[in-house]
Amino acid sequence: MHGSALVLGGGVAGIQSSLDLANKGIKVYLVEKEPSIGGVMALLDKTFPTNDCSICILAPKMNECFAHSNIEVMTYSELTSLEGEAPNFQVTILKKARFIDEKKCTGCGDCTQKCPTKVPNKYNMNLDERKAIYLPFPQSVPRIMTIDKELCLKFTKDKCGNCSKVCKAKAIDYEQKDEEIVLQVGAVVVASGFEIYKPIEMFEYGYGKYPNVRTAIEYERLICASGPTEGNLLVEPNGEHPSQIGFIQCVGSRDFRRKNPYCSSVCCMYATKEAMLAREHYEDIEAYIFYTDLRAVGKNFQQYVDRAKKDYDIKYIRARPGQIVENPDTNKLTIWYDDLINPNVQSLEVDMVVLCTALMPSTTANRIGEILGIELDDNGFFRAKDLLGDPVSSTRDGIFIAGYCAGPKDIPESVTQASGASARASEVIAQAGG
Amino acid sequence: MSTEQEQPRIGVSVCHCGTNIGGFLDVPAVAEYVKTLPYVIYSEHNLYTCADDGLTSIKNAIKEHDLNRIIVASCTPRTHAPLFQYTCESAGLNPYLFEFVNIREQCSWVHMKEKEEATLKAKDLIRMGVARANLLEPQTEKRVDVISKALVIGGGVAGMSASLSLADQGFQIYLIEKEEELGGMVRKYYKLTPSNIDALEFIDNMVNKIKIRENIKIYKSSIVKDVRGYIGNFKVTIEGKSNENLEVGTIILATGAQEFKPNGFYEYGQDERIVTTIELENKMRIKELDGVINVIMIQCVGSREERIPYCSRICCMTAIKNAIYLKKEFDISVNILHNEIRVYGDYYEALYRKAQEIGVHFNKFGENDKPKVLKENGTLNVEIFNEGLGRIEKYPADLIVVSTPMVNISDAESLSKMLKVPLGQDRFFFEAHVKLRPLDFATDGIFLCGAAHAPATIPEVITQGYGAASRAAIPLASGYVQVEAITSHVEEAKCRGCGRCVEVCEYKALELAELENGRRVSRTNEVLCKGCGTCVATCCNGAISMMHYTSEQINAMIDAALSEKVGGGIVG
Amino acid sequence: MDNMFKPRIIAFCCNWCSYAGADLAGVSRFQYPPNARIIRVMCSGRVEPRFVFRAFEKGADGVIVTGCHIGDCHYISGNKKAEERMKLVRYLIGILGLEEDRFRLEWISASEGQKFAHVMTAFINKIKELGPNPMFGKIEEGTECQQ
Amino acid sequence: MSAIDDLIDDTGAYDCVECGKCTTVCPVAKLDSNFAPRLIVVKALEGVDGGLAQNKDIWRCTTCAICSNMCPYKVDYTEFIRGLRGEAIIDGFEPICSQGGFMHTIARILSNQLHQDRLNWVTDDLKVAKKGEVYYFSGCQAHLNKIFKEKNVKVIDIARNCIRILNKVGITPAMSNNEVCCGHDLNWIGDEATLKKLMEINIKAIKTAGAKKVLFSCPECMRTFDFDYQGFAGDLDFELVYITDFLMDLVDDGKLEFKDKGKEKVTYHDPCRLGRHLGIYDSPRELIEAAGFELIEMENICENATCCGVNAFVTCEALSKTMQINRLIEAKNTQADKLVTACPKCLIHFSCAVWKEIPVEKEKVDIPIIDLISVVTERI
Repeated sequence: MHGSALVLGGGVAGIQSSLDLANKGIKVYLVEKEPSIGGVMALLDKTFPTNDCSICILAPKMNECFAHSNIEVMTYSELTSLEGEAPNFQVTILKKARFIDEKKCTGCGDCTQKCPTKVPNKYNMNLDERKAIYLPFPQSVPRIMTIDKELCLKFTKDKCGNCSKVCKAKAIDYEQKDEEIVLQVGAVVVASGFEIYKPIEMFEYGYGKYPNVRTAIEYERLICASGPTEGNLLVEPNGEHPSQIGFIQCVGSRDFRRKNPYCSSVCCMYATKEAMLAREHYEDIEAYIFYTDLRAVGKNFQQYVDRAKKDYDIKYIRARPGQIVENPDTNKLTIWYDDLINPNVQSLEVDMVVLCTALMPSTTANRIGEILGIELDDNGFFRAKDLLGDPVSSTRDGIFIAGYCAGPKDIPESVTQASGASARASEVIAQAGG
Repeated sequence: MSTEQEQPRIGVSVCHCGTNIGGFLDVPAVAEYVKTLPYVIYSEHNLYTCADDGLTSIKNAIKEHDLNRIIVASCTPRTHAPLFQYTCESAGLNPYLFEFVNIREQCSWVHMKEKEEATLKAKDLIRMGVARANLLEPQTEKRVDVISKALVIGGGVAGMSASLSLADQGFQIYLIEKEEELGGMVRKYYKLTPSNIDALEFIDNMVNKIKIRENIKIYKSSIVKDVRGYIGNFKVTIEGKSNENLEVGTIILATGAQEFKPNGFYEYGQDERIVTTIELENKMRIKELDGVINVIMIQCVGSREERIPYCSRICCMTAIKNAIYLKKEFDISVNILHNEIRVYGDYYEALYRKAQEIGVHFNKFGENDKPKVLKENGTLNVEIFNEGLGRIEKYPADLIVVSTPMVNISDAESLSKMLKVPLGQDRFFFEAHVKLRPLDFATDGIFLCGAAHAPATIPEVITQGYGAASRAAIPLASGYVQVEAITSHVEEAKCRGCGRCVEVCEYKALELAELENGRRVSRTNEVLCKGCGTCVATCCNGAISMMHYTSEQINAMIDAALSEKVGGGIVG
Repeated sequence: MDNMFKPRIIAFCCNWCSYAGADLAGVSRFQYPPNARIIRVMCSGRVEPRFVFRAFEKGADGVIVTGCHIGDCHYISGNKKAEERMKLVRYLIGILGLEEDRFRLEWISASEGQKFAHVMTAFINKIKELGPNPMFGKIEEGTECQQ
Repeated sequence: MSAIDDLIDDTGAYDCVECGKCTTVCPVAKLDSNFAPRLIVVKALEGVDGGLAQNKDIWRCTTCAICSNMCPYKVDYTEFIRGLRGEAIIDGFEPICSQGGFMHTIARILSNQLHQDRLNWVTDDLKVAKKGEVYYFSGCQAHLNKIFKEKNVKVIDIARNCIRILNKVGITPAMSNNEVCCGHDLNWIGDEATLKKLMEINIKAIKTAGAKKVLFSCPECMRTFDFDYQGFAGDLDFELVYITDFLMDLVDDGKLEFKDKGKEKVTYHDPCRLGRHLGIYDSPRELIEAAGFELIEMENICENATCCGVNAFVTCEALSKTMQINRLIEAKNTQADKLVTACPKCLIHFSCAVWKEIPVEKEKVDIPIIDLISVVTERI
């Protein structure tokens, strides 16, 4: 096939869509707003229900994508306009200045070593620090540095310039400007992913207030060998590993009152995985999962949960806790809940609470929807043209949707939908004589 | 072609990587040492070998010194090998005559305070690289032509979606359905959510689309009898009204699933007031619900138990959908007895709420405390223990609907053998990778969608159908499959034909072939081989070799690593 | 043991996980002693017991085979086969009179840079304790029957 | 004189008249017309260029010695091949070994006098001593047992049963944890240097045990001691006895008796080392019959026995399997209940041939393969 396609979003769905299209001979422009592709999957430690190491299985796909002769990976870039109709779209991409000559940068990291400015590390959920010139994470693709203009001393105070001095490849370019690139594409696949809810407003759980209350994504980074603590779970006040952890489901999901009415679909399983990982790291840890309905519906999920109960001795408690109270002296947390199976308001003291927070459409989804002229549903997910019969088509011809931006789903479902969307995109391109 | 006779002429480029390597070990000394190694004709060191000038320097050296092997000692092959291989190729050198030595990630960066030791280690590593490079052979990445047609097995919603998409991508499709009509399992349903469309109408719409596609040939009442060949070149025999031999490039398996018949559960089969979900769907279609006032649905009948340990994913949603229809269209009261309601995502969670709002009753029973059906004076009652209230509750029923799991079709086993694709412990077809290859089989060229993979909703099944169509279209669109250059190779004279390698190969890339004299030997199908080398390690008499990772090369590296006491041993 | 003893270690790493883990150790600058020489293979399933023994025969003081965690194998089950094969290595090492601790099989993922460094450090320290490969160190005359 | 000339002298190859008898009887040549022992000798005599040592055919000979036995001019062809292999090694060629040379690597490692744990298979029910007049040399059986575990060959049973039978007649054999591989396989890939190292270790171990008589249950070990050790080290001051000879003496003296367990029919395969190399044909047969079995002979026996296909773990290939299968068919055709052999290697190679896929109908080769010692031990 010939022709070209635009893929928005470089997470696992965008990567899969790009590879599928490119392997059929279609030229793909993969646009990612962050400096590296990989999306949220690159942040995860392991994946359920096989406990596969996430980056181990994703990194080869990221590299394959970047090296593919039919794929142009445009990181640190955003879509700014779309004109025309399928199969003749004209799109404009804003390629933000990263102040690095991409052709010259070898990714050696000399600059990072010498950069004096430390800033919170977004990749590690701000649990540690990175420099103002940085690679988002060790396995970043492409392996090209980016300067954080807001924080770099050269830009804020016209001082320093260390990176430019140490870069032997002469790749630093403080004068670099944003670039607009206009492309013609036959079809578009939107895979803009999701945001992870930060449960600040759910005061009853004390997130942001109690140091030992974490969100699940923070937990993923903490338990990950390449994370800020090299895989050590540490709790306040003594920096020891926790003896009891409570995982709380449906934080911001299935909450018709305050947040999202929908079920985020993946939390029951990732909590099970995270509890298993805790047990694998520290044999003596007690792990409790507070759930409403355990949605172990995928292939081998129920068996996974059965194994968690039987082999890992993970305790499942059917309750949505109402309150978490910290003992300020010990930083221990008391979870108050009403057990549906043994009805009674009870409490459990733990060292650490992991809030399994809702996954929500990306904050960019609205804007993408506007630019592309496609509808969003009440929850902010891209609306399918026909929810029953055509779940991968958006409300506009030639534009297809894949992954979590089209509704809650797990990784294999995202990959499946990504392939599905590229099949439909290929139809458009094929029928245009591509 | 072969450089076997040709004396190796090796060029080595050692990279400083700015200060990343150069700052922690003595790069010039390493480059100087390299010159003393056998067959090394040329050695240089660059600030950045991967920068333009470094690459140009390699190209020039190849020409100037007539080099036939190139070694770069710098960072990791995992990111940079393609770049240097491409450079070699552009200078006329086969990219497989390139050898990468990692002296950054695995040397300078991990021994930053031991310059002397790190320098010695770099020398050792390069010496190992040289030893291997001497034995490298050029490899070609072959291509195999692909027949630009696909076979779709199963004419349900999954198979039809896959066929439609493949056809619209421009390929000839053969669609095989064992029943007399297309539509599969969905044919047995009443109405479908979210669009409230009649299932038969939904199927007819799809069938009509299929019918007008000239490039879809449908074989109804037909089954696949035999499959031979491999990706790009499958030969398929089908048996039906007429027996035909088809040649296709790829195959999609969309054989669906069936409802588990709960014989032996409650009084199913004996009392006709106890029916399965699909039987209820039929009752609703033919309006055979006169006199039914109370319907009791029991979830998880047969599933999440020892024999069928899995959760069948769709039963909660199907029950809720049917409860809403029963309530709204037939004005029947419905209680759904469940252990927990497993509706996930956005639409179904909303549907669950809607059902609650219109008065469908949801009653929970304990995980290990399944409902009891009692017959009292001919009247059916269902009894559960309500854990929340701590008491037994009894519900009268005019009709009991048992929600049973989906199980794989009865001929799954024989299909599995015929197509050489595996079944999982749950007896469903087992994909190549649970996370990232949900639609592929480990065997190349065969793909999977629909309930044959696991129970799934209609939109999910359709998405999978499209997805499988994408995967299956890739070889068809390219017209060829690129064969890995790194494959195993069987030396037939040595092969004893024991078949152990065939057993260990996960990709079915090895097969016992019969020679003219009746002797059986194993052969690698290079198209399917992924180059892991497990077969090589398995063969006890060295009949299999692994291209580019030969035993000789590995031995040479071991020997070279230990040949000099440069980097270790007892000093002083 | 003599401080001057610098063990020579051969490490087999699979391309997809443990070699990537070694790379991550580098990227993260996790320091470990410089004694190991890594041989990259596509899969730990490629490693044959005879390679291990060849390394010992040629003077290695320790041999370590690393692969993806069980279940993570890029080639589905190559590491399981490696695990089976390496049982033979362990057994033979025992009866041949090479200390069992001179050989190790470890699963290291691409995200376990720290683990790679730890495993290497621990293994090299162990070998330092054990001393040189007995075939290349001092041969003790007249070893008595062990029975 | 060149090394090849020496070899021609030592083996009497100059006597060759190119009659071709060797090729006619050669089991490899029978299956592959491109292979001819005669031509290898002729090429050596004619001094043909291209380096005889580089000829891959020298690694295909099974050294079964049927040619040497049949040669009218007494050319020691087998020894000639061994010599050529030695030259090949000196010239820097890698020997073509099965198992990638694994067995040979292990033997070389053993030449370093490590603290072995080689007798870990000696279970509590077996009585052995550190010292004693009768010494049992167990060789490589412990390693082979594990290496071929997958193929369901229990090599270690041979050793255990030997001890069991000796204990039964009141003998507590001496054994040494310091003994090593006899070096047979290395010798046959031309590595004489390591063979000599192993020899010294073994002789020392046996002397330390104070042995006067050394028993073998592996013909290869026996042959290596008898010919090669005595060739290098002169006459050994202990007696070398094969286990079947030793046991038959006991039977003759009435010290060993067997229980009657019915007339099972067995057939016997002559191992080449035991038969043609050492000339022991009778005692295994006598022992079988003494234990109450009915011996049915195959067509090719004793001097004319067919080879088991592989020797010294050199070249194992398709043709080797054909040889093995043919021999098994021959055994099956006798309608015996079992095929008995007296060599652990024969046991391994035959078992390997019927492991997994078999190139003929299973019924044609469906005969249990068992070692002689184990079969008679069942009846003590």
